[in-house]
Amino acid sequence: MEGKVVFNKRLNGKYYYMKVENRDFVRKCKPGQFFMLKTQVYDYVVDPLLRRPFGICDVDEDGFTLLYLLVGKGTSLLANIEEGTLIKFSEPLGNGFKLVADSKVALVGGGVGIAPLLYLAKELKKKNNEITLFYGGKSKDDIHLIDEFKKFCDEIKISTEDGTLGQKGRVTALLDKTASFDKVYCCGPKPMMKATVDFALENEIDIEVSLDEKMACGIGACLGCIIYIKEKNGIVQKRCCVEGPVFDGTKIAWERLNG
Amino acid sequence: MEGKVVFNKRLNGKYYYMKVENRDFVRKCKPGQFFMLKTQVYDYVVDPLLRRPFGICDVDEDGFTLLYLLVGKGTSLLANIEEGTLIKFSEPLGNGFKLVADSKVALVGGGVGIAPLLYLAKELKKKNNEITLFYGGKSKDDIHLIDEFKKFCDEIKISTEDGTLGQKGRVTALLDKTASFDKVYCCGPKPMMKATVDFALENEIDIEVSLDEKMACGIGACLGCIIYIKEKNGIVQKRCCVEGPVFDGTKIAWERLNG
Amino acid sequence: MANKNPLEIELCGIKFKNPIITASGTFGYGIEYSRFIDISKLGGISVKGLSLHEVPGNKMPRIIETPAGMLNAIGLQNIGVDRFISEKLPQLRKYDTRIIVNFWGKTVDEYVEVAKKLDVITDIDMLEMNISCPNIKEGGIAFGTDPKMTEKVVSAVKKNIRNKPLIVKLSPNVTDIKLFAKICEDSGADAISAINTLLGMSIDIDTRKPHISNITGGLSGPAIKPVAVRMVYEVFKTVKVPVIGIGGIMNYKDVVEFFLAGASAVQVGTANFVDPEIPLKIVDDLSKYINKNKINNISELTGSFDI
Amino acid sequence: MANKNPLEIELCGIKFKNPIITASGTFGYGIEYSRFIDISKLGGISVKGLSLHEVPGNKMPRIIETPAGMLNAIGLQNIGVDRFISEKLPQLRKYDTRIIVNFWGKTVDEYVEVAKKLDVITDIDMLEMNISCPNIKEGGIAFGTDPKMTEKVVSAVKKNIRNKPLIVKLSPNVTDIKLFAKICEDSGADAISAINTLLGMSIDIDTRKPHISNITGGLSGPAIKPVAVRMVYEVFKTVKVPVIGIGGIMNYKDVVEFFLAGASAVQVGTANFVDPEIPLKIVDDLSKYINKNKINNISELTGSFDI
Ligand SMILES: Cc1cc2nc3c(=O)[nH]c(=O)nc-3n(C[C@H](O)[C@H](O)[C@H](O)COP(=O)(O)OP(=O)(O)OC[C@H]3O[C@@H](n4cnc5c(N)ncnc54)[C@H](O)[C@@H]3O)c2cc1C
Ligand SMILES: Cc1cc2nc3c(=O)[nH]c(=O)nc-3n(C[C@H](O)[C@H](O)[C@H](O)COP(=O)(O)OP(=O)(O)OC[C@H]3O[C@@H](n4cnc5c(N)ncnc54)[C@H](O)[C@@H]3O)c2cc1C
Ligand SMILES: Cc1cc2nc3c(=O)[nH]c(=O)nc-3n(C[C@H](O)[C@H](O)[C@H](O)COP(=O)(O)O)c2cc1C
Ligand SMILES: Cc1cc2nc3c(=O)[nH]c(=O)nc-3n(C[C@H](O)[C@H](O)[C@H](O)COP(=O)(O)O)c2cc1C
Ligand code: FES
Ligand code: FES
Repeated sequence: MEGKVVFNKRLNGKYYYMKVENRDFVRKCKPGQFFMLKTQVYDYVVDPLLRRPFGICDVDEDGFTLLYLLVGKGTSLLANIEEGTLIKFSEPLGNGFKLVADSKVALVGGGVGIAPLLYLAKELKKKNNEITLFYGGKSKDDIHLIDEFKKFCDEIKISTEDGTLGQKGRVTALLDKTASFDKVYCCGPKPMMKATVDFALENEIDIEVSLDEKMACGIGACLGCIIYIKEKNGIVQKRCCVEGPVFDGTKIAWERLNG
Repeated sequence: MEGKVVFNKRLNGKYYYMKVENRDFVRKCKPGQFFMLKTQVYDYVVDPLLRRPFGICDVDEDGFTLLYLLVGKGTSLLANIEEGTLIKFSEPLGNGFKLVADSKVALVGGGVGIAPLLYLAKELKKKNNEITLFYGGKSKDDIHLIDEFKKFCDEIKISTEDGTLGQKGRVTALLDKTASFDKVYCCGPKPMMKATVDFALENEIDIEVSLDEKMACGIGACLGCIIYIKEKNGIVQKRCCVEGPVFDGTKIAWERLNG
Repeated sequence: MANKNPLEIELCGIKFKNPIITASGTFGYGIEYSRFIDISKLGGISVKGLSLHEVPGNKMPRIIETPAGMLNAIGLQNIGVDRFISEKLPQLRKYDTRIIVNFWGKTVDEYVEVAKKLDVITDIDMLEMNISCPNIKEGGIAFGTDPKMTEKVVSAVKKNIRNKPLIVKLSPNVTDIKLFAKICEDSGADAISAINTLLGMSIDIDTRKPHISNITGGLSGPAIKPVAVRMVYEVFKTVKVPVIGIGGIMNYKDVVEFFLAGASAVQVGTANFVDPEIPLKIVDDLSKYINKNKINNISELTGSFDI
Repeated sequence: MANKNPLEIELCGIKFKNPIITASGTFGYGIEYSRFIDISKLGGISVKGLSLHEVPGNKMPRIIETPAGMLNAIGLQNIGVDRFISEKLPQLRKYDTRIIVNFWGKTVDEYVEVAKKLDVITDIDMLEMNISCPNIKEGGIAFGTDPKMTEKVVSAVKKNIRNKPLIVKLSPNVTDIKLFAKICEDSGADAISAINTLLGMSIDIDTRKPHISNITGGLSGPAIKPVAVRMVYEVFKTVKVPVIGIGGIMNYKDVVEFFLAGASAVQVGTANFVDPEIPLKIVDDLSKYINKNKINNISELTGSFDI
């Protein structure tokens, strides 16, 4: 698949927001899915070589967006792509979030992990859910797209570790004060997700988390993105890119995960 | 050195003309010199790895130009560089043409080999020379910058192999009709240069040619661009990038040259 | 002949509609890609290296990108030969493409046992023996870097199979690949594939740890192409059996290059991760190249480079 | 100490202002770059490999770019040890940087003869023995890929020099670089540099000829970095003498990576062709990195990666 870059905005020092046009893509995608993006625009240039995985942040009828953080080679190139440029990517990949209806749900996001939760919020709202967003970051510079989330969330609670926006502290601390959710959806740093899963277990709430592992193929062939899941017979391997990136948080063997 | 791209125009299917801004560069350069250009704009991308050699086509007080042909990876990237982009290059390199004064000179160029002859024409005109340009190509699509040359040349003779512009045939055929030059300057495909040298030898005319060899360093260190030159003791090696690219055409051991 | 497919090749008596095979470990068991491309258009598929029993593979992380390449230390994870035959092969068999099964073992006996199980399956076309994976923590598989062990394991497998031609896949991590190629041929290999990955390492300067938990991993991708081309040439000059070229192939020009060096077919590996459509684009572009250059059959290119 | 230069290192009793040395063959005789950078800021320069007599090198073409790398078959062209000492060294000596002279020979006797000539020159700081160039048409230099020949040539040179420490530079084109490193140390090498180029090949599909006249050439640049890092680690784990890391270094992060793998210094090669300012940028960035991470001296990084 390919599509034109509609916009590629720098939100602040390290965060960018890009929209890509492709109607076929949006017809196929579901919240929580990701795609593999070729950050090297020219096929004849082989460095960086591999495509990069990104969560689908939002969609409309014309295209989709991604919220990304500047990390290394690929995202550095991505940040330099100008609007109008034709870029290549895979179709929507992986296993998305399972949507509930008529429920009270919590979305818990940390840093750039907020990315897939916007499209999720949009779809959950369509199913008459009451949505509370818990959004954490190191500082106010890590908090984005609040205006977009306001369109779908009944309540937004923000925390930053340095206290520059919202409540000072970790987002997981905000969770302790409310325990009446029907389901929690989570995406962010592993420690934050683990803490959120612990909260969910304690309160017997369903929880799905979106994981990230380094990916080469993104489609289930290379076996480079393995996740360890607890099943009745013991711990089994799953591919983050096919059986994930969304998993039942309570089934993840957190101690076996990387980083 | 670095400079902003002032323009990067496609002249036709495979020819491009680019201007780069850098006053320091123009203070240093001489006709016939070349420079090494980093076609990969981002330092963190290592493919293509090496810089590319290009002749200085023209200069004004603000910057210099290059005329280039689309060949492979590097020139493909170059063709995609937009105006305003900051690019990196070396300072002027190599041994340029030796200028005469108050003379009748012939400039013989073939294809993209015409590139260094424009700046040469400009400088020769300043020294009160009468200049005739012999410009050859496969077809009219290989003929460029004629309006620029008209500013400095007293006469322009064009030939194309397919007869689509000027006289049908090889540019060297045009030479047979005139033999009263004081000096010939030449740049183009090796067979054309060899034929021009033969013409000069036959008519006992001084001749300088500008050669090209694949280059890695461009500054005399790698020994990858060797040219064979006849000296009184026999054939010696010279570096195209330091002792060249301009050589006395009659001293070149043509049979030892590549391609 | 006018209507003969100019891309059709024959390897060890087996016809392939074209010489483009996907490389083991980069194309799963084949079916993972069926959602993205028409795998019937491939000449063949070399499936993920199978062992006697299921292998869970190495700890994470297992991959990292490198300049124009990647390192992997998957650890030969696979579902085992029995599950492959019962679960994957029936699905893969639906497609019109040659099936090559890549396999390995920890001992000579294991190699033989896996080979024998595969040898009787009619849906499999060829066997490819991986004697060169550097990823096993137990010191690595020594077979592919020890001449005596190579002779032993190839002879043993060859003696115990009857139906399938045997390709032996060579490691590049040796002083002289020609020696290993000759040993393989003399031990009965029907074809040679070269090369497997180069052994490499990458350290994260922020964590001060290796990027992959196995410490070292196999380097693949365009970065290794010049080494692979050189080794294909050396093997081609050494053996009479056909050589299958592998290493860094990204486009049709790379394929032509490998053929000129001596290859009779090629395998496309890491490129499948870059874009699943690459092998099919290669088939299309190769067709155009063959037509444009008025070549009757691509096999005419094998070893035809001009010294 | 507060005012001690945190980039200063000591190799074989010789102090270097920083660990950045330019690699042999990529920096000429050193003076070619003086027009572009202040070569006194370099830790050291390893000059083009010298032989007893002048060598004209291989036929053209000698170089071709590859994915993230390049192949070269210069053929060890050089002006010979005598002309180097009389014509180049006086100019090079003007700069405040360590001078390492890389050398080679066709026979053990030639190696010894060159070494002896260099050993008495006070302006030279160290000798680096190239036993691994694959570019000579006469079948290549076998020394670096044959254990017995390696032992012989290193022992012979070491016995015949008195004043200069001897670095032996290893080829990566071997099954086990650890074996060669151990042999070198046991034969008296004072340090090991690793790696020289990988042997590769590239064919032009339009001319159907190799891109370089020698057919094969040495592969260098970022493409080979993972192989180089792995080999530095293996050598570091094997010998007690210091290891100088070479292969694909482009920036300060690469240098830190090599140090973590076990290097005590590094050589920057192909990068000099990409931008002559790279070595000096590395020195600057390394300084910042050392300060930022509160490291007293860069040598603390040697082999400190966390398994
Ligand atoms: C399912 C999934 C969804 C993701 N969604 C987003 C998103 O919406 N926004 C966003 O900013 N990031 C997202 N990431 C992380 C993103 O893929 C990495 O930040 C990005 O690949 C870094 O590339 P780079 O070239 O800049 O970094 P480099 O360090 O140059 O990358 C080197 C290699 O490591 C891989 N890599 C590096 N960091 C990561 C990482 N954190 N996760 C996975 N692979 C990595 C790269 O893909 C590449 O192959 C997601 C990751 C996954 C697996
Ligand atoms: C002194 C000199 C002056 C030149 N002036 C001009 C000019 O004004 N305009 C112009 O169009 N071209 C000029 N060239 C040729 C130009 O350098 C090549 O066309 C260009 O490097 C091709 O790069 P590429 O990446 O597109 O090709 P690729 O084929 O991808 O290049 C691969 C490698 O081969 C080298 N290479 C390929 N073709 C040539 C060639 N013909 N000469 C030298 N190296 C080559 C490249 O530099 C690169 O390192 C000049 C060459 C020299 C030596
Ligand atoms: C993730 C991965 C897994 C691999 N698994 C196997 C394997 O199971 N058996 C095998 O013989 N080679 C395996 N290989 C090696 C490839 O088949 C191939 O030889 C190598 O990657 C070089 O080709 P390339 O540069 O086109 O990728 C694997 C390579 C990669 C990248
Ligand atoms: C053009 C060229 C010439 C070289 N000449 C020599 C040499 O004379 N002696 C030597 O030991 N190594 C020589 N080398 C190898 C380099 O010193 C270095 O080991 C190799 O290029 C890997 O480092 P790099 O990737 O940083 O270039 C040469 C390399 C190149 C590219
Ligand atoms: S990224 Fe390859 S299997 Fe998941
Ligand atoms: S290009 Fe390196 S010496 Fe001329």
